Amino acid sequence: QDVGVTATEILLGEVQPMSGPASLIGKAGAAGSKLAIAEINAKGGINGRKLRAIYEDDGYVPARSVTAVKKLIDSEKVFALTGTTGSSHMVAMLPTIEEAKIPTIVHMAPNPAVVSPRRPTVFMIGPDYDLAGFVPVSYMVEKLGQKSGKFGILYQDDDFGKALLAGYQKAVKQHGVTSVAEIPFKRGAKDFSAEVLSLKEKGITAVYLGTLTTESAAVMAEFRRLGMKPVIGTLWAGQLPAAVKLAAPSGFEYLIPDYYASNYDPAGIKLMALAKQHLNADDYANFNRYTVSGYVGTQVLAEGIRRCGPKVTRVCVVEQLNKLKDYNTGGLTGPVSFDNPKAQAVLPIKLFQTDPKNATVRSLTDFIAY
Amino acid sequence: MRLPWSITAASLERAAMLTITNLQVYYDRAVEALRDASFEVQAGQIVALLGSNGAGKSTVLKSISGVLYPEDGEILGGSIAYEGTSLAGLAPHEIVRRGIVQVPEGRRLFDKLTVEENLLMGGYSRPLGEINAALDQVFTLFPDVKQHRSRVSGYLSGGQQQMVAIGRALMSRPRLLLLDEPSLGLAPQIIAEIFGAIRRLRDEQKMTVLLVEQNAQLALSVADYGYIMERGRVVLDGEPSKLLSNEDVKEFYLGMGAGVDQRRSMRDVKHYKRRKRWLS
Amino acid sequence: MSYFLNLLMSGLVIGSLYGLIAMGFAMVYRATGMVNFAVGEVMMMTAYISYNLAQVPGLGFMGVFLAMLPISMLLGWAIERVFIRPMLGEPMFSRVMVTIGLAVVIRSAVILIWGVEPQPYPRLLGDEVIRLGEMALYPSQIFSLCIMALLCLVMWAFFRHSRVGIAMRATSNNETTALLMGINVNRISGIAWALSSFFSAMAGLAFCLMFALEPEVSQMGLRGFPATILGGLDSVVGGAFGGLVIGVAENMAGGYLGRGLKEIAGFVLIIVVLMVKPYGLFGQREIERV
Amino acid sequence: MTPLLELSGVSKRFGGLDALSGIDLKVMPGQIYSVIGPNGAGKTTLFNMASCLLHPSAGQIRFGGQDITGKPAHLMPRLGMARTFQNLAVFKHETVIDNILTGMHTHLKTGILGAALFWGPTRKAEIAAREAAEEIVEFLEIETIRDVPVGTLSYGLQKRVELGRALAMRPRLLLLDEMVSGMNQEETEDIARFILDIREERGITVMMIEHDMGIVMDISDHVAVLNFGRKIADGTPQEVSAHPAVVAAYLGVAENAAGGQP
Amino acid sequence: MRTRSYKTSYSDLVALSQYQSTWIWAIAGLMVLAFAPVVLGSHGLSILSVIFVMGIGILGLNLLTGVTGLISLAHAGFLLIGAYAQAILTTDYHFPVWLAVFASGLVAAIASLVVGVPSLRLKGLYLAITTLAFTFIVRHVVLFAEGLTRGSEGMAVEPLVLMGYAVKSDVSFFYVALAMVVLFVLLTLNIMRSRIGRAWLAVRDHDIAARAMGISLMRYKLLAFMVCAFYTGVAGALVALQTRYINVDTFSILVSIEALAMVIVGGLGRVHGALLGTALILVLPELLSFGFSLAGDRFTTLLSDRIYEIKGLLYGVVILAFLRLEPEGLAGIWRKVKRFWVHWPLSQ
Ligand SMILES: Nc1ncnc2c1ncn2[C@@H]1O[C@H](COP(=O)(O)OP(=O)(O)OP(=O)(O)O)[C@@H](O)[C@H]1O
Ligand SMILES: Nc1ncnc2c1ncn2[C@@H]1O[C@H](COP(=O)(O)OP(=O)(O)OP(=O)(O)O)[C@@H](O)[C@H]1O
Ligand SMILES: CC(C)C[C@H](N)C(=O)O
Ligand SMILES: [Mg+2]
Ligand SMILES: [Mg+2]
Repeated sequence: QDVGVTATEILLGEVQPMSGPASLIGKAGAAGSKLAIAEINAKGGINGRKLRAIYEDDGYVPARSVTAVKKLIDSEKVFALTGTTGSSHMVAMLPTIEEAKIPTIVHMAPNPAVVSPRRPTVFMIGPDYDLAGFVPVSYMVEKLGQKSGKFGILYQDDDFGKALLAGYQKAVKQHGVTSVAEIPFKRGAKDFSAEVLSLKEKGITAVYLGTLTTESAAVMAEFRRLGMKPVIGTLWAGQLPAAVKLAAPSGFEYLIPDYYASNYDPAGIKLMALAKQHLNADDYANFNRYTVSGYVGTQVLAEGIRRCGPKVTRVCVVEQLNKLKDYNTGGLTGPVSFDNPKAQAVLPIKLFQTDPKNATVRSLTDFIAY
Repeated sequence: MRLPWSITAASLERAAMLTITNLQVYYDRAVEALRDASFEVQAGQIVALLGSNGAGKSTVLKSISGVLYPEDGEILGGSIAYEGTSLAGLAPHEIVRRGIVQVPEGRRLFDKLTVEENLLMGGYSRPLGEINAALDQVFTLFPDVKQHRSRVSGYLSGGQQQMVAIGRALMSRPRLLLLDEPSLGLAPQIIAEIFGAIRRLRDEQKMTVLLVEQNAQLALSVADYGYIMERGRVVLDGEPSKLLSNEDVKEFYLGMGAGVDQRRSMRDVKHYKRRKRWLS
Repeated sequence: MSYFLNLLMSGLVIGSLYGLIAMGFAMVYRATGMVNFAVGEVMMMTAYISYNLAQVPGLGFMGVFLAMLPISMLLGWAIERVFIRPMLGEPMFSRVMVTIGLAVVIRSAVILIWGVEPQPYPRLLGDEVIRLGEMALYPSQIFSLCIMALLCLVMWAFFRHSRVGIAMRATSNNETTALLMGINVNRISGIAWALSSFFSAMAGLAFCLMFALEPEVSQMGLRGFPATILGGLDSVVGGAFGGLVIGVAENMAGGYLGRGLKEIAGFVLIIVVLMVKPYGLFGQREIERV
Repeated sequence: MTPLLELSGVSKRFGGLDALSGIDLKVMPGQIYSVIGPNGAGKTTLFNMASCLLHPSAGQIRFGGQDITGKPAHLMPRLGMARTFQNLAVFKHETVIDNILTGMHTHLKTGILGAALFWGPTRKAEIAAREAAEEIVEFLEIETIRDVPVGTLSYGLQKRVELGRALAMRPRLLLLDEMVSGMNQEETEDIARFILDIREERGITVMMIEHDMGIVMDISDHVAVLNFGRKIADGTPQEVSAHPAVVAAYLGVAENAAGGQP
Repeated sequence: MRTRSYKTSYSDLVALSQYQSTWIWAIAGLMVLAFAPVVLGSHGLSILSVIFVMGIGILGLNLLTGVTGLISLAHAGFLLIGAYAQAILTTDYHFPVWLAVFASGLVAAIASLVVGVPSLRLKGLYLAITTLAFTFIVRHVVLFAEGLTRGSEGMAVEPLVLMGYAVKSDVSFFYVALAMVVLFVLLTLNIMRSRIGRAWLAVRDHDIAARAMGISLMRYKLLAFMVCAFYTGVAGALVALQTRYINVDTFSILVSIEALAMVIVGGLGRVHGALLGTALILVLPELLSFGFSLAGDRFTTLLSDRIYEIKGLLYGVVILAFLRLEPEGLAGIWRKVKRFWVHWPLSQ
């Protein structure tokens, strides 16, 4: 048997921002993983072995992610890693992961740098970030009559924001529309009055917001204050219940692309019911799309382990995952396949739109591959 | 007047305003600054506390005012009784409210504040209505201070600062005034004025003064009673006339050659030192 | 022109928030000579408390506002009493460190109690956009401007006409002498903390009304620090002014220069000002005498 | 003989206040030169000019024949000038011996690399410095407090340490600002003896500000009197103490002048 | 009862340590540390390595803030510069990795002049804010100068190669970190017993008197900044070598504040204090985790996701309690323990 595997148990590990403001995401992710494990264990585990996971906190600081992952690998002796934190944090952990040759699923913050160059034991679920920029802009042009609209983007001044920008630019170019404003902002900014004013000055009619929860709400409040009514698209984090609730008073119906179902989707609602059954109240309260993410990530890893049969080794799991094709997540995502050179499951994307009146989200399209 | 009795006998006879008994003070739990220092101050008197550098005079005053703790000092034994009640455990501002104010050694002005603000702070414990009268009193005592009232006190000369420091303490009209080396850095003329003022405070306002001074001659010339401290304890006490006639006092505190009642020139100071009798 | 005016206006709005925070910093500094690194956290805590109050039906804005006055002052006073006072007479660095420790504690405690998820804060003042010529403002933004202006006036009068104001400066100037003069140093520091906490509470309230209730409120604390420095550490009213200046500078940089310069515009401004006036715009210089 | 220190027409204004106006004076090598005057007369300011901590608004200062007007203060020790301060300026948290060693700063030449390695010449120089410091400790009779942090010493002892630190600078001219304030007769006498010894044994010229007429009259060779920023008299102790302007402005009653105690 | 050993020559008086026994203890301590890899797992070792690496930076900060009295929040900025210098020099300019470590220190030292110069005019917190501004501006520049730094993408860092052997494992890095920290401790102790250390202390205690001693404030303040930045730059380079990936997020402003906390908790101006402070602040979270893990799974599930906040809370509480009990920091405790020991059996 391999490290972290005993006759009765398989030990998994996950590094997440469990403290501080980013813990909104980290805790939800961990809850998803807990849910998957609880569900599997309730059904008797994998080939007789129960799963157990250890969640390490990195406080959303890359250097701490490295310490945390070392702790999981070297001290806790986990068998595989199911979850990961933000993009740069993941990149920071990669050398350690690569050296330890430990099977790792990346299901949050799908950063292209994770799979190029390919690390043999690392598998990523999710399309590249730039699709989050590409899809809503395309939809605006094609379906929302913005063919001759003036486009603008506000993006966070880091690699995550830059990826979104790249997707946005690709869409703008592909559809031959004009982009009049590309405005970066620093992470943690609260006040967007200057940025929004210059968007107004440029006369935008459609805007892409590369912003997270509270920032999106702040930007939309500014739109309302200045009497602007642009068409708005954002990324998947925009369908966090908190984001939707915060933005609702401004009354915008904004577009959200996502490769995971959410609290508002039939598949998501089903998962929530399951969560209610298996998770404690705190974890249940944290439920959002990152819970789905954590759930899917862990299920996929579990599938790899399951396919190895009773003799579980890292080599075998990696081999099985490499062969994974069209794994069905029950509507939570499109089919998951790692059988490509990058070992990245480029998932199809579904578009959602918010309903500010009820502070909920409805789906516009089905999962569509781009 | 007082008889040169021993302290205990004296305190039996008449309750003193301030009685210090066997005071023992440590700094940092390591440096013994006072060991069994005992003395008392009678109401309405000027009591001089003399002693060489490091004898513990300032420590005595800090103990009375309750400000040892910022320097990690601690009273480990003995007691300080003021008008029959113990001062132990009282916060410094409560002590001030009872009428004890100190002019600390080395002026310690609020150097960022103006002269006038410094004086106002001196009168912090008094009702606002009385402040103007008190200010006027200080200005009559030190006309120089009035002239500089709106200057930032940190930029005054050393002597000017000393005047402000004394004036500031007087602002609260204390009943017991603790002066730590008031003549420090003052020109002879001003010193004479200040000592005149101290005398007047006693005579006219019945203020009690505990005066720590290096200038023994001067201190004893205004004092009603004197104590001499060495290495943390009182080694000699008595009325000025008694102290002034003591051979050691003459030699070490007044600078008179042995047996002669004339001040010797400092050019003639010996390179070897004579031991003080009270230590042997 | 309207672009400029709008930039200016929203600069003033965010600046008033910085200003309120800066006043909280300056208050404690003025009275005790220490920096309170927990200003942002006090702001966070009071914001969350006010959120619970705001949920009480019928209390309304005035109710919350009036309730926050004693609550925040009491909180500040309690912090002083429990954490700061025992450190009296200890080295300044250790005292400042206490506020850093306090910040960690409050931050964790608030998240522990209220959770991390950002919450929409009830729009107590309504949500109608108010138009002033070419400019438009939310009521909450007007509140932020007004409360800062009001507190500024009150503080100005306080320092000018009350002996406690001078006593605060005296205490931070020389604590031992303040003790010797009969100044109740503990009370002074208690008052300062209570007032500082009140300023922070107002900043927190303004923040929540404008944005949302979220744990990151606490990070605003550090952003108010430059304003304090710009105004001069020991000047409460200066801090308010510094806040406005930085708010406007940031917005102008964001509006005219772009490229993420908004974030550092305030800092660049501070460096420039400090090179000319090393003690900020209204700060008192250290006395350097021999 | 050229004067060691020469001020010509030195004035200093602080805002609207004339702290010094048109001061001329000459300190000859080997002299003990006292400056007296009422509080606020400008004596300390005069020292601050001489040691270049402040620069005059007008006038010129020459030290050892060289014009030092406007030079940075930290060059003075190298030229051979050392001073003490009226309001204790010791390094409170350092020990007595470290204070004295700091005084030797300019006589050591160690750079940062030498210091970090502490090898060869650095080590030798440090040992020599320590030896010299011990000698000063012995001279000032402060052996017992050698390793005590200066901040915990009594006022008088701190002043003595400050004197030691100034001596460590191996100056040609020593400026003492109110050295004996806060000292009793015995300690004043000790300081007087030190000053005389400093001059005799080390050949250092001493310039001092004092309010204690005893020490001024007894040991100085020359006395200058300032009042309101102007020099009102200048001469031997006897001449000065008989000068009517001095008596009026400073000493008060005439007989005090000789007696020392007012 | 231990007595001060009798000095027979002046060279004894300038020795690194006043007591022979200090050497014995120090060597014994090093021996114990040298065998740490036998006992500790890789996680424990990497924690120790982080302590050593950060400790080097804190030694430098201590020279600047504790010894020279200049409050600096530029620590994160210096670390960032050191780390990026290491990455850039080795990847783009092919410096030998070990040389790049020291070169990174130098780069940081030169960069420090930018904050050093304002320090000549500013005091206390006014200086603190400009150093804070420095950190922000450095972060901005790193993000902006994409050509050099790859912007927000971050950089991968080549491992250290010593005599043909790549220092990749935690054990080998541990020894490198240990050797470096010992080296820097010795350098620091030497600087502190030379005229430069004394000059810095003088600048802190009384800058006017320092000038009168012939100490040029400009020179020594700048020197303090440069030395601090050198130490911190080296520490930054080592951080880069340890994590082997860097980006700006690792060096947020909180790192600067935490660094100050380490210096203060350690006891300002003390060499051993700086190291103890670093160790305490870094080990505390580990200890708390360990404590919780001892309490068992059931307990942790009971607390569920609140455990992380509870940890944060306890962390703060420990620091507060510590300051309350020992405001002079760990160095104060050290001193008291030593005094007790020295005076034993006479100590009360
Ligand atoms: N803060 C302190 N920490 C440690 N020791 C101290 C402290 N203050 C004073 N001492 C010590 O206590 C003793 C008494 O000092 P104190 O200041 O009371 O003397 P003093 O009689 O006022 O001397 P002086 O005439 O020089 O002012 C001295 O030995 C001194 O070294
Ligand atoms: N840096 C300064 N800024 C403003 N005014 C100053 C400054 N230094 C001195 N003064 C003023 O200049 C005058 C002369 O001061 P100085 O300190 O030279 O007097 P002094 O003769 O030494 O007096 P003392 O004997 O009282 O120490 C005083 O009125 C003082 O207030
Ligand atoms: C989890 C995500 C919201 C994190 C963010 N997208 C990042 O890459 O840093
Ligand atoms: Mg004294
Ligand atoms: Mg003077």
